[in-house]
Amino acid sequence: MRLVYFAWVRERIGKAEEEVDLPADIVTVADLAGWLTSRGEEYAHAFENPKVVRAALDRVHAKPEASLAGVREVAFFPPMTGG
Amino acid sequence: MRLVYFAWVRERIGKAEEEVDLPADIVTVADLAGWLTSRGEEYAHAFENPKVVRAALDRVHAKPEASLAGVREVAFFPPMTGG
Amino acid sequence: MGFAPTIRIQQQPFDTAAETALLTAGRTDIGAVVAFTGICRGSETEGDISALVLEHYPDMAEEEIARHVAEATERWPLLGITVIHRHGRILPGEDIVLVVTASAHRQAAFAAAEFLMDYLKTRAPFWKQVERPDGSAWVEARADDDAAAARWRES
Amino acid sequence: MGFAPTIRIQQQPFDTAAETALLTAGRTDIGAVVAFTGICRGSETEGDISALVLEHYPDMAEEEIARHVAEATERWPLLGITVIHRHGRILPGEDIVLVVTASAHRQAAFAAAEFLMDYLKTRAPFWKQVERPDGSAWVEARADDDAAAARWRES
Repeated sequence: MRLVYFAWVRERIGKAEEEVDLPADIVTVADLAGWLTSRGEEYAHAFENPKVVRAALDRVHAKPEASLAGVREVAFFPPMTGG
Repeated sequence: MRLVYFAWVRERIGKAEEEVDLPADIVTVADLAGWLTSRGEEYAHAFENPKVVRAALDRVHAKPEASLAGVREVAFFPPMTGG
Repeated sequence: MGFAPTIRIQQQPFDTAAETALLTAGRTDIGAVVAFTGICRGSETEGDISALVLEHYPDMAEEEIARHVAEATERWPLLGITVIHRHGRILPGEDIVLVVTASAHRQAAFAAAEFLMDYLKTRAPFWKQVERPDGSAWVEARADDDAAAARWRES
Repeated sequence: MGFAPTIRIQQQPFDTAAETALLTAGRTDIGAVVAFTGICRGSETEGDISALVLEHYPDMAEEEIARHVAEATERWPLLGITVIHRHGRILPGEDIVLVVTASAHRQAAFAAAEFLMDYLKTRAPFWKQVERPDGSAWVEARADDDAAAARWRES
């Protein structure tokens, strides 16, 4: 699965994207965020307030409880500030 | 007092403006509209539905009960359709 | 208000882009500009339109627009306003009216532009006559325009 | 929808006048055009701004804007939409975003332009970093932008 990060989520993690193989028990967006948090302090820093980190599945906004089944690209990013 | 007319009020009355000397008992905009109505069928036609004819006193929108005291120019016209 | 609004009533066409550029040129305090252009359409539900002919009450039109521009600047933190209204004969596809509002944020710019348009429709002394292939007629005021103007009195 | 909307995400500046002209050229069914331009300001309450740097999620940005454009055309009787959003480094006084909506009547054009801006602010995957003389910081999302976007869900 491809993970992409933007804005301060990208800065804290220290990379813009990566490929990961997920354990079988990682089913939802929230599961994935929790699993990433356990991978190191840069991830823990990015997800220290998990409620503010947003996600998109294959380029569509998704909630924490959304299923990762069949998803190829997950994006994590802060609340958007465009316009 | 100067009277000015616009749009179909002007067309029905057949003139764009005129000077009039008002009887002393003509005190309000409604009085004036009623007095004009009595001056001929072109006026009666213009004011046949007095509620739809609007007025302005010295270039400020005015209600039927507004006083004519001190006013130099009274305008009568249909509901506005600018913009 | 801390700026001089532009209010013009004219027969000749106007240049929306040039008017908007004038409003923002050399400034870095403006974050949002809303430009509304009203255009003469070539047909309505009643049929084809050959032209619109706009009659107006010259002195009052300018004063009445100025009153509403002043009210808009009291209600919203605006940084610039331009209102241009044409009169005379206007062909389908030609511009009739321009309202440009500038502010630090978009909400004020949008609200002020809508407010000004609602008032131009119902309070500015202009009257449209529509020329059709089979004759001409005065445009009737629309009840929904009155309702649109009335909502600004409720808030 | 009966027209092809224009949606572009680009680094280079855009020309509001040319984009608006493209939307209306040769047409006589459009009676109202609303053009919203968002501009980089030179200062905020927090102090002076040297530049804004806009990061975005390229593929998603275009798709997400297209989804909201499609929703706007379902909600209002529109005759044209243009949305252009810049990314990269933008200096004070430069344009950031353009939304142009065209319709037969003004209410639809105003409502759709506001709807699209509210959604661009809160749902389009762009993130602003502000460069100040003393360093740079990510812009925080505004609660009133979320509230502005939420109101479209209530009606």
